[in-house]
Amino acid sequence: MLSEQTSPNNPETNSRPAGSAENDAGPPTLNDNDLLEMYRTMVLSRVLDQRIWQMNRQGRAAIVASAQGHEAAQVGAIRALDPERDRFYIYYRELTTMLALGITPLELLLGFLAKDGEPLSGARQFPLHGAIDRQRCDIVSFSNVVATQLPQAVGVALADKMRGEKRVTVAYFGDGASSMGETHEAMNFAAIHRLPVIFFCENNKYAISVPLAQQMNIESVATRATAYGIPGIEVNGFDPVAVYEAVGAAANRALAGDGPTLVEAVVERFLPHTSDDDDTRYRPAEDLEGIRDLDPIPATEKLLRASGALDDALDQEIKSAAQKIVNQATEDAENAPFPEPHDFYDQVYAPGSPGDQS
Amino acid sequence: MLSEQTSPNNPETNSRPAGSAENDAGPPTLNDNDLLEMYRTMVLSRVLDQRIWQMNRQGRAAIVASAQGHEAAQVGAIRALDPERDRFYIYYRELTTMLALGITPLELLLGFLAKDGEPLSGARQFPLHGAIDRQRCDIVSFSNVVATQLPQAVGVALADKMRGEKRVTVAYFGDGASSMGETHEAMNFAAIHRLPVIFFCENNKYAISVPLAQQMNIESVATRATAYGIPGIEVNGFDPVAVYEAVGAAANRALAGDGPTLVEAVVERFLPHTSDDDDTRYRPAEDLEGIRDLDPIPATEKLLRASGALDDALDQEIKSAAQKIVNQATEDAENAPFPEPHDFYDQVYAPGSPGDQS
Amino acid sequence: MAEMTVIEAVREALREEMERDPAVFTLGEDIGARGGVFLATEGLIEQFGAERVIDTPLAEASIGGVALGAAVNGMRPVAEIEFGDFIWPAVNQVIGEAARVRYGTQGRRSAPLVLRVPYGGGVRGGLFHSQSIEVAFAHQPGLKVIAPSTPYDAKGLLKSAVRDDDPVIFFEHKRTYRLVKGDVPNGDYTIPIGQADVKRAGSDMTVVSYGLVMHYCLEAAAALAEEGVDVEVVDLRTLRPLDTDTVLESVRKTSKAMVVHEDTKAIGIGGEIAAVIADEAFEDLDAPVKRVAGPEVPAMPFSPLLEAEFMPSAEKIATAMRELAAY
Amino acid sequence: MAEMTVIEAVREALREEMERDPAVFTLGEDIGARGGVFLATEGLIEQFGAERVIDTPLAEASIGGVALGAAVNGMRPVAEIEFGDFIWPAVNQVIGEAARVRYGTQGRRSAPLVLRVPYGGGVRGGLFHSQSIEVAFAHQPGLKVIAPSTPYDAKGLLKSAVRDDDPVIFFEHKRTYRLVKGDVPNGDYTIPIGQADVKRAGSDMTVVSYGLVMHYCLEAAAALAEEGVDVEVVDLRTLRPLDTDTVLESVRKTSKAMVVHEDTKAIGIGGEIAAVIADEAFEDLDAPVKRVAGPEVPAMPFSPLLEAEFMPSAEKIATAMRELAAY
Ligand SMILES: Cc1ncc(C[n+]2csc(CCOP(=O)(O)OP(=O)(O)O)c2C)c(N)n1
Ligand SMILES: Cc1ncc(C[n+]2csc(CCOP(=O)(O)OP(=O)(O)O)c2C)c(N)n1
Ligand SMILES: [Mg+2]
Ligand SMILES: [Mg+2]
Repeated sequence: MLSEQTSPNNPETNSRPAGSAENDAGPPTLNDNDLLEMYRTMVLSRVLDQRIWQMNRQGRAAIVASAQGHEAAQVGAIRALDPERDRFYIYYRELTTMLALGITPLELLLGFLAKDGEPLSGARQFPLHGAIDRQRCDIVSFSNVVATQLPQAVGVALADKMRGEKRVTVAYFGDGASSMGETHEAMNFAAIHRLPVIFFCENNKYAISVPLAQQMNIESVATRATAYGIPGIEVNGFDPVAVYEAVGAAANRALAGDGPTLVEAVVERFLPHTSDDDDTRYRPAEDLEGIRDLDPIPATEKLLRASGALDDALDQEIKSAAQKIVNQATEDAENAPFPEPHDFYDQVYAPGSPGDQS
Repeated sequence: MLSEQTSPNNPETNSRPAGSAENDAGPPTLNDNDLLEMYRTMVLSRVLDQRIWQMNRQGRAAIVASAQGHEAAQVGAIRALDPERDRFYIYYRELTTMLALGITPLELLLGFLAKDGEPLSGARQFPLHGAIDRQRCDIVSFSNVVATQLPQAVGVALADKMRGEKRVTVAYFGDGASSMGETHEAMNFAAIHRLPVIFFCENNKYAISVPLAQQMNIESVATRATAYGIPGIEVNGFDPVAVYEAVGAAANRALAGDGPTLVEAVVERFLPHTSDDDDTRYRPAEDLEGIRDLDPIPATEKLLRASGALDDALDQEIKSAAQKIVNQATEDAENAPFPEPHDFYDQVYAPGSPGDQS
Repeated sequence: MAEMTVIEAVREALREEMERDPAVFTLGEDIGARGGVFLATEGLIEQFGAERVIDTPLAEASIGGVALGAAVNGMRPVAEIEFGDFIWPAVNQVIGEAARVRYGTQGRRSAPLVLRVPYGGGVRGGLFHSQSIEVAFAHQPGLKVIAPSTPYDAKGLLKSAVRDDDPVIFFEHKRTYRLVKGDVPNGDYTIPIGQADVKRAGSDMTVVSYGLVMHYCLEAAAALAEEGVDVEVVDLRTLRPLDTDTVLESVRKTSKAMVVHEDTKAIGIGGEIAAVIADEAFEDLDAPVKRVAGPEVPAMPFSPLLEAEFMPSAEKIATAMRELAAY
Repeated sequence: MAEMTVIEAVREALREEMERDPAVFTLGEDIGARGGVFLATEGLIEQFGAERVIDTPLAEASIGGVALGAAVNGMRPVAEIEFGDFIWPAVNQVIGEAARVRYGTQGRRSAPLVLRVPYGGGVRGGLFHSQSIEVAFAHQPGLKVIAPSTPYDAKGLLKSAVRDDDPVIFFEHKRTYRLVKGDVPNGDYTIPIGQADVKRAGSDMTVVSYGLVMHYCLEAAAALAEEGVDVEVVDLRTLRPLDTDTVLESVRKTSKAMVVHEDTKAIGIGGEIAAVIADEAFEDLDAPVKRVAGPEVPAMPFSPLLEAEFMPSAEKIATAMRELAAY
């Protein structure tokens, strides 16, 4: 545990207000190799993220929502889950999640450049939107509309439960999404039916420009769990191991038939909301001061070095491998063509079905 | 206090989870005369309600949602408020509220019979829907759509706050409405801006046929207050004085600028959801057994008799006065004509404004 | 064959589909023990249990969203929206999301859900229990929209809807539920989505309609027949995709056309049909395409004389037919 | 007079109305310090304070509902929906409630709110930042719906919207925000709601349009002029109530008509205009009324060639004009 990092939110709310999960078994303890692998993914994510941001600034990528600051939370969560078993209803800030689930930097870059062969929507949608082939991994992000994935994830879990399949569905969302009515309805429904859902909130304390205090009159999104009689766990999202443990416990609960859990990973958004945003308009400089000092990537590096799992050579290898992968992916993505409109009318309706114009 | 009545819900939830209101001054203590007046209104409401139900059964009234079982909660709440100062965003089960606010049985009957002169919508809408002339009393119920009144009431209170007017807006709703996303959004918004709103939930434990356990995974709607950092008070809705006190404290908070309160009055629905409903399909006979023994109207009568404020003669006077008023109102309402469509195109738009076809 | 009402036909279709395919289930408010406020699901919870007949909280956005999620994950949910007037909280999931699932994933996912929506007036429902709300859905590519008028069509089309691989909005006119009776085959049959039906053949004019008022068109056509005017009545049955072929074929024969619907007139189904006719049958038309529709007020009022003022009646339709015949 | 963009015109109208009337305030996501994601409200919080420029939580249903409540209680809220694509959670309060407040209370209450809605594509917004969503609103009696295309119209119509006593949906095409410039008078002026505007006079055909593609119609008309075809371009400006008088007057003069919009074709604004023309100008028409509109796919895709495939361009419009001219 990166215990020297403390959550910026009120630690009191790190309780489990109702339907306590305290008796649930946690996930297996992570060893140094596990953490090393998580570190590798975080580094790759950061390098790729920086590249995409840079390409946007050069006019080569249309729009980017950066995951910088969210990497530890995302990699920690996936570590506690099973990519083949579980289902991932993500939102747009899940670059690290995607990498951790095996989507390649090239595939992701095809999305950011809106190129042919983009694996989620064929570049019909924004980067990271659409769905990955189900046989490969059940990653879904149907739309840019905030919070719609929450009731959908609940329906997905309902279907699994009806068929007796033991799987966890994770609904990813931000603090901003917690204000939407659909979030309330989703949590309420899942709680009533004890569905195997993890509501995974990445609280970076901003909905674009709107700070937490103007979004809610409480300190922690996890508090909301009380309203549904489910466990709510606030965890430091800069600590990948703490997130792993919280999500692991929630997954165990879900698989045991004990219903949903609300996990809130408190993180920071290191960059503006998206590349279209200018956060100097609204974000006080103090707000970011010191926050980058808590950056989970160097912190994890330090921890691994302290335990002897990482030395200069290995760290160098990890970082230059990431650079190399991203460089190659950039080149390949830039060389890829834009999709031609030859299948423009495909998949409006099922092939051959009434209304199909393909 | 009718302290021999206990709330059927978990008394533990009768706490004030967050932003405690315990320091707020309560309203002035009620004397026997006050209670007598409340009793009078409850009796009138019951007689009128029974009459309308009967007329529906005879095919003379189109549809009725009965307030029977809700009278004590409704009369208790209005007692703590100021009909001239405050604003009432009601829902369809507020017959007693309407009477307590001075709307006459004849006016209400014109609504149930869809007759000309109906004071809320000119019988364009269901009974109890529309709005009372503002100069008379700010009672509003724009639609039959459950929970829409909650964000509206919040906007109403926002306007009062912006203009510096000291008024309370009460948003009435049922347990069923608590599941709607708009309820979440309304409470969240009001809490952030500390608006002078009372969220008054009449929890009769059914949304038409759906019992509480299938609506939520918690025992008490008041628990939800925690999610907004506002006080949540559960109160026995068969006890008009307890409701008066809870609403009075909430009104004081609102007027003092301390923001919204969620008050949950636990009541019973003595009759089917509406006259269109058949509750034998879903409501176990046990469910209603014994509940009528707790009927707040005879209980209040007993209390008033015990204190000497009521004797046989006065009780007789109150009950026959109610009968007489309702009989006369029935006759007048039945004799009233249906509205002719001569103003059918009026008030689609403001008179003279683009689109006005009147 | 058995004579039944529209509501019975809906119930039978639902029951048979649930018997046929274990992936079919239904969810909505009061559909369990209550059997639905119109009794469309009466008896289903007894037969299939509370796992497949789910009473939801009062929360339409989650009804839409949960149905969508379950559909994407291999089930065939049939969600009931209690009244069409209350569908708005669900449209974010239906018009916003479900309609774009297949297109937006390039076919990697689909959303085979059915939304059953009782709609329409003439039931003393007032402003909030009478609305025609089909336009917002029928306008949206990616959705299929059905609005049957008879028990036969209701059963056959609901079965097609359940088996369809795309999201289908299935509008059931409340007034037809018990009013309209007709012969319905026992057991399984389907009616293809996207095909209009000539409910009355005629040679003098084409009247295109759907839902409750289609029956009023037939009544009016009968009256006109006695006056020597032979009216063809086309029942659209599906509002998306529209079967303009059947409509145009009829108009090319009759050379005169009228569209009738209960919903308000402007920017609606009638405008589309009229525009298609006026464009593609331009050379065949002997008269302008007329429309009879609900008036431009926000919804149907409650009081009986006001309600009657709103509703296109057989008389109002017959009057318009006479005018068109005389053009 | 000053040359300004559409976004500047919107901002100026809003600022002047807030200066004029203390009851006017604005609410929405990121409209405070951020100045709105399109900067429509830039500088307003500095001038009017956080009480009158309210950053809301991310919750459109409450934006609609709170605005409605404040409007009913004497204020003049101008709510911003961040993108039209995200308006669906608010329609229960807007289409369901606000549109019926006046009618349903027999005028005892009114709802003078404005919903400002950036909409439309051509901005590389993909399926969920490009939608045209005007039909569901324009279909609803009780609402007024505006869709200006120029800075001059935007300022004058937004002022009229703020002063109007009924709920107004004010659609601002995102692509016009910075693309379209024009002269705008300094200070106060209004443009009446419900009046179309002839943006180019011509004698050979009438082209009816609105929003971004109205400019493409003007471009195409300029091209056609060089080919000897004189096109009249009518900018609807208001989508409810529709100014059919201006449209019909033009068509009676030109005898040929076409409707152009970016939104998908079926059951939309174009159908209504075409139906009205085909009905009321039946005897004057020399050719069928044609429509150029977005294709029947769920929304505008993201990748550039796909986006271009969706969008009606000046070239596509010119081609259609040539065909109509040759009819
Ligand atoms: C329903 C809806 N409203 C508004 C938006 C515009 N929008 C996109 S992201 C965003 C902020 C989301 O904040 P949060 O949920 O905290 O996620 P974060 O971006 O901070 O990770 C907003 C307002 C949207 N996409 N959907
Ligand atoms: C949004 C919406 N969905 C469904 C309905 C149909 N409906 C009317 S009342 C009701 C139950 C309301 O229950 P509750 O809020 O507990 O109030 P009660 O009738 O018990 O007093 C339902 C489902 C509606 N009016 N609005
Ligand atoms: Mg955030
Ligand atoms: Mg109830």
